[in-house]
Amino acid sequence: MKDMTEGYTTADGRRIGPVLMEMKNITLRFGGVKAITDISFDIREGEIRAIIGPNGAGKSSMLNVISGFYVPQEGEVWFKGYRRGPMRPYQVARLGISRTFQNIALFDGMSVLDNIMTGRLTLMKSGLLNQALWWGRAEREETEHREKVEKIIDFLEIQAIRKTPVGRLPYGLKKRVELARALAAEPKLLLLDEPMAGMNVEEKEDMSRFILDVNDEFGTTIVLIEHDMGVVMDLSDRVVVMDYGKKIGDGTPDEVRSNPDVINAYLGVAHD
Amino acid sequence: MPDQLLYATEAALNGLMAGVLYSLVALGFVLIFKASGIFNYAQGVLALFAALTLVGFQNGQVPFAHLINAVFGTDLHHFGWQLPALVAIVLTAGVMVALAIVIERYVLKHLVNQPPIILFMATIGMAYFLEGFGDIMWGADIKKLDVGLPQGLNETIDAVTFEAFGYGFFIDNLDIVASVVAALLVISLTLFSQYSKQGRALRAVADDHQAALSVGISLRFIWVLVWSIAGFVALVAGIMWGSKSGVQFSLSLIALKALPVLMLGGFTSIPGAIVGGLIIGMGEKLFEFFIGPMIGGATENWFAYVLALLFLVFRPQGLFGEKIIERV
Amino acid sequence: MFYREAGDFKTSYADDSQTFPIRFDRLRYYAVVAVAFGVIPFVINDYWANAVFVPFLIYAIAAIGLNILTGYCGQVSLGTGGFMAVGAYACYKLMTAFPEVSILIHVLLAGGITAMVGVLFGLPSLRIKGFYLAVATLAAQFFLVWLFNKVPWFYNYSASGQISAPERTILGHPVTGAATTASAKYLFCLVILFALAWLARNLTRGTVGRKWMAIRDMDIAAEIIGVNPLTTKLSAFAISSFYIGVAGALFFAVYLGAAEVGEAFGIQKSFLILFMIIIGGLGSIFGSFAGAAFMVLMPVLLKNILVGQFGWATDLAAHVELMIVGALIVIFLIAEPHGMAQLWRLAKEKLRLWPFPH
Amino acid sequence: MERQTAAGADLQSIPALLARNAATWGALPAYREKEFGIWQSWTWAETQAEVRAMALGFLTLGMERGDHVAIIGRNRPSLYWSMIAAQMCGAVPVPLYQDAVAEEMAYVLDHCGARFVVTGDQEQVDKVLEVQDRLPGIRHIVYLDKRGMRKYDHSRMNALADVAAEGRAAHHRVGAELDRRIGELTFDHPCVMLYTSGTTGKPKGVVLSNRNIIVTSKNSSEFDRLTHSDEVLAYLPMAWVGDFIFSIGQAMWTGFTVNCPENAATMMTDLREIGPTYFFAPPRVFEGQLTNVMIRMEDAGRIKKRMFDHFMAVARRVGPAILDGKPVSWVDRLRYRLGDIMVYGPLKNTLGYSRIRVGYTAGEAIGPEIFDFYRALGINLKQLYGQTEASVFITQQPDGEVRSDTVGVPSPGVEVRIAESGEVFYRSPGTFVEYFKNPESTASTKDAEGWVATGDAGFFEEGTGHLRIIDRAKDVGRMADGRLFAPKYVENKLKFYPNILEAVVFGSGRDMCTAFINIDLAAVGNWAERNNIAYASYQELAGHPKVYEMIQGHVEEVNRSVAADPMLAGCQIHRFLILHKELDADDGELTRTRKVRRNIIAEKFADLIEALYTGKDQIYTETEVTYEDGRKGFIKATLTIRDAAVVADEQRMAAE
Repeated sequence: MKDMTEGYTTADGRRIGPVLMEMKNITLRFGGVKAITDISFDIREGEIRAIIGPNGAGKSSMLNVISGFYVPQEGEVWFKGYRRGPMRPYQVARLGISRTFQNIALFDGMSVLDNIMTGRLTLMKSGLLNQALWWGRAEREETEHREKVEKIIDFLEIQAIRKTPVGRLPYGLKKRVELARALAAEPKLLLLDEPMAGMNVEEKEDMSRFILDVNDEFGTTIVLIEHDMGVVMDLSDRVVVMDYGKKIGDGTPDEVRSNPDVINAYLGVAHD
Repeated sequence: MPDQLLYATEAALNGLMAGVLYSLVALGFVLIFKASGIFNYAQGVLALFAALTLVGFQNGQVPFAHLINAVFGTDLHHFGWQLPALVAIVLTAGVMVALAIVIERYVLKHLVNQPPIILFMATIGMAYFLEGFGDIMWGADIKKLDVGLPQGLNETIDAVTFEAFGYGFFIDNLDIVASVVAALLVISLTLFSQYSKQGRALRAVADDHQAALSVGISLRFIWVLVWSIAGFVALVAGIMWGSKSGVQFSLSLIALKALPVLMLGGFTSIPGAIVGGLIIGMGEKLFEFFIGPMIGGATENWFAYVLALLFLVFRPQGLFGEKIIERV
Repeated sequence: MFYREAGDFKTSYADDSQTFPIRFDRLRYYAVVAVAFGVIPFVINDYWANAVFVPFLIYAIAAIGLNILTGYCGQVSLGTGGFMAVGAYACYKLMTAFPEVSILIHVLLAGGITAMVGVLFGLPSLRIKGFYLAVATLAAQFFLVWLFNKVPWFYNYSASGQISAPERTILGHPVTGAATTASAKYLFCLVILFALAWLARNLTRGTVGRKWMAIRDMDIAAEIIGVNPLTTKLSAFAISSFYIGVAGALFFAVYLGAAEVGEAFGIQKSFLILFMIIIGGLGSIFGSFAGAAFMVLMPVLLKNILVGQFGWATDLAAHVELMIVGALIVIFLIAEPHGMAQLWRLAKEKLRLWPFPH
Repeated sequence: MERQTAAGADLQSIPALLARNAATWGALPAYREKEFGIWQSWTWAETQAEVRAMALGFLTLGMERGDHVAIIGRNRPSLYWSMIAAQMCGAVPVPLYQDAVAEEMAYVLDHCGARFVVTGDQEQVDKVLEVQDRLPGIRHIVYLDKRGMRKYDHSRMNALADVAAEGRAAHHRVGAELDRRIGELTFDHPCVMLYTSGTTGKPKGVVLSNRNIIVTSKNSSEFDRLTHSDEVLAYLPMAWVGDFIFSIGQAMWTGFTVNCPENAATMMTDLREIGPTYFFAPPRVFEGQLTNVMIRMEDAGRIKKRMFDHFMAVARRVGPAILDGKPVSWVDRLRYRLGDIMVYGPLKNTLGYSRIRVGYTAGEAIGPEIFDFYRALGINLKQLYGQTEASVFITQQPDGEVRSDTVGVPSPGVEVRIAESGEVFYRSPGTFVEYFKNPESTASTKDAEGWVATGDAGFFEEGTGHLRIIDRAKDVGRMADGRLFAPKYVENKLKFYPNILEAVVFGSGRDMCTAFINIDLAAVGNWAERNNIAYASYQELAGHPKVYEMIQGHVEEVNRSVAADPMLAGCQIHRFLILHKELDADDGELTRTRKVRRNIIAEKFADLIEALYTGKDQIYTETEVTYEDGRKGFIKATLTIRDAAVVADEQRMAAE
């Protein structure tokens, strides 16, 4: 059991709790290629933590390590004060870590509602027989979870497309549905992989609002990867900057902005 | 006991030669798979169809005789001529090319970018269609196929081995011929795909459709090409198998034999197909020889599959297939 | 056009998520059930039972089973015939070993045994995907058929190597054996089908169903949101095999009466069932019914027309049938990969929007 | 029957009615709202419990008798309940338009001196906070939707749910007090205060008593035989008197179910799901839907389109007659039945009108073809005439006596008389008490005997006894020979023709009426193409003789229908011309809301008017126009003037 240093309070008066997750000297290789080299940082309860960096900096790989999809060759992942051993992704999900994907990964064969319902699979208990007979628990459970899901649908303002097959939805809405699915799991830690990639300005604004609302209403800890510097600086409490798989900066948006390494590594790129 | 060993060796040799044929059929699969990502279940039926057509041409059968007779109450059977084997073979090859074009135009073109499993099921559909079509065209009765390949016991080997071990290996000439032809075909195909212009185009397509298209390779041409080749391979296989055990439905089952070969060798690798074929050919014969008797024999039906299945569980991408890195 | 949905609103989630949310559909469904149970049994004769209804009912069960595995969970299997054989032989062994136990129990047990075998052959699905798996399932097909052929214990050492069903009764009415009446066969299969279809519907609409579909649509994403691929896929294999096993048991005990594994449960059977769900509609219970009906009725029709009317040779008709089936598969895969069920859905949408085009 | 007597004695307030309903129909649905994907429902018993809890909560917040409680938000059961809860406390609910900007809101809140504000969501709260510093009177803000409200300062703010919860907790403490206050309520206590959207000057607060609302609701409900099994969809602004009558008054009286849509976006689907049996919509809604239907049918296949057109023709011919129970040949009845299966039924279903038993439209004149379209489908769509001051109902159309050009007979309990000036006056139990804090306009609108001036001119049709509204009274003039001159009335009739965009009729103080016509470029252009008439410009098209013929046809038809009314026969159009330019707001000829500015046009085109009255049949003119870019320029044109056939009065007299 590692000690949990006390949290801090942000400018807009949000209480940031103690460390929720800590990455220690993570190194990830594909064959000979090093995707991540000896990176360490922590994520505190209730904060919005951004990971930024130029293309190919290893941001997504980092997210995949957090979500347990990749198992790093070196380094430790600590979650809620315990070291996380090698786990299958679905086990990680059950720890209360859910995510969205850079290129949308919804279940096209299902309706929006069903997609979001899948987000709650980890919370459903009723057994096979129970399901088959659609008796007692199964039916009750279905209703309870539907209620929860409907709250989220209401929260993300997607009532009108509730029953539409996700295949038919425009890009922006798909992203929103994916967020809804991730939220449905009532995660402790929410990972957003470029939530605003390929969105127009007002879609971005909506998404930003939702992200803040989520963090505000449910107190969810959020880690996001994003290219749009402006968005990142507005949203996040602390930022990790990566380049070529190494960490070159870590701190509040302002600190990062003034960090010389970051400036020539990233901001230079961002302006083209 | 030396005898046992000898029998085993004989079995192994026979298996090896059967294996070459497996490799041949498997090659047809690999080519098509590499070029179009289609897993062509109809390969076996192609062989059957080729063989039927060949026999039909040779004996101057009237195509669709049964159908015509049934509809018009006529009584057609033969034109009454016999074609020399070579001519018949050439004609048949032509038919196979035509078939390839038809398949491309009316099926494949409409199935681009479908998930592989759909394409796979489509080829099962095609297999059914072709089977019915072939039967209607040439009749379903078992036919004898003879293109003048030597058959029967090879005395030389028999004699030599008898000299050597005091036991004459029974090896069928046909098998020898078959394996030689197959080997030649395999080599020429490999060379073709390595060095010829079309061959390179073919591999380009296999690597990346978009890129291939962008450098001006006609996907449709490539598909017709590979299907023609597959047809030709099928024809050869058909001839071998046909001459061995007559032309009949069971011939189409050699496809089923080739499947485990592919799983073993990996769908995308030509050497894989060859090695896989040999392994399976030899393996099933030896298994039958050693284990068969204890469990009632006829293990060839499934041995190949179970072997491939077990193998896959430990190496999903097959012997020569490259490892898949999953991304999200 | 016939739909009148105004005022047909839902005040509870139970109503909203029921199988037939629209009143009109619900009524139609009740009507069908009423006819199936209340009318047909009294008018059915041997020809119709043996040529159409009984095979339809049994294939429908098998189709639902395969659809659960392939249509809902996305794992293509070509081993259906083999699994049906397991059901058949299990049922046969049970019937002969425990004559006093009710045939119904035997049929269900046969399903259970098949489920276990299914799980066994389902294990590789964790490592291998897509048609690799499809081909792998052929192993089950060939191995099982060979097994029942070669091991005399399975067919009680009978000289012919065949298995034949002794007479068994339910409530005094024979449902297997020579003395069975058409309506008894029909009802026995119908009751089982009805129950199993209902269970399948429940499974596919709830948690389990969503897990299956998640795996089908995007297995990686599914695992990352917390779906355990192992248990999910195996559950699909188990349940699917249970259905197929029951179908196999009925096919042998009620329909055939006597069977030889090679021709009754060969690879052709596997394809037949696969075609049923492709033509009927992957991932749809209704599709399973439609496909089964189609694949049962078409040959009967062709036979009646080609042989009956035109007096063609039977084998010629058979070849034509092969061509038609093959062509249909290709056409459906090209034009409507979701089969008749989807066509039905589209037609329904049109009717609901009537008179508007969209 | 017991209800009748009850009405007199103890049912003198909305809370009393609520209690009655909870007792009589306790288990039946009272309110429904589409939320979280299904129709959340509340029975009358539950409703009463909820309302009572809210009322108790309000008491704990210190709500006093006579306090004004502003209600701002979209139609939601809780907001309706909060109104009743306020009444229970002896306070007066004041529903506001939710789309009003902060400024307008500030005026109303200040004018009524609201002490409590009940809002729907964050957006409304923000508006109130924006102006709160100017409104010291506001004591407490209550909101319904908690979303995004956590960060606000809650010292004088509270969620409605929490208020109700406090109320439940405090029922021992304040329960007795609440019962006392409910007991005090009589027919003469104010029931609600509604602000009339001020077309002229600032909005006025119309005070309506329990008597006004309850008796009107009773009469109108009985007029249309509404029962507790009816369904309405509450989607019109809560601040509008109609919504208050339908969703509170009549709902409470008859005990029917009020359904609230999920939000504006899903309104149409929600309408379809519920399929109301009693429905009100302003003409523009019906008009919009009709166009929508026609557009969607354009994409239909040819056969289907033909089928549709055929059956719609049948419906137009016999539908209304069948609906009014007039005799129709059995062949036509058969045709209609068939059409009902093929078209009308499904169409009504997709629109959500299948179950409508009574439908009303009002507010402005509705185009006959629109009106008849819905009647033809078999929807019992009727017209009524009313205003806030009358608690809605002045006249309405009884079943079977429905026409597009009348507004029906006086509603039960309403007396109507036409003044010399032609202005319509009424007196009824629904007549409002007063304008809040505005005695002089009260006096100017309502005289000592309680007659209220509507400000509209109209007349009773002989024979049918139906009222027909001509125009705003102030716009109605006299002709030289003293006959009634009602330009709007005639203009509207003209404008019902799709080919005519605008029409301006002159004749005040003259011996005959003449008119300027503006053709509708879209419609006429379309017509021109179909009859392959080539044209290069609006001006050329407008001047085309064929177009003149067509328009003349319209004008003469209008004349005939106008002549049908002796009072208006004088308004027939003797001569007309088609203007060479479209009347345009940029040129000051129309208001921004596209109302014609008669006088400006009169002086601008003085030469044309002169020509109309001097019997010329050609006139050359130059007109200044403003182009999009603001430049000014002149267009020159020679306009034709046509004489239109008129029906001479004496002939009509003779004919009769």
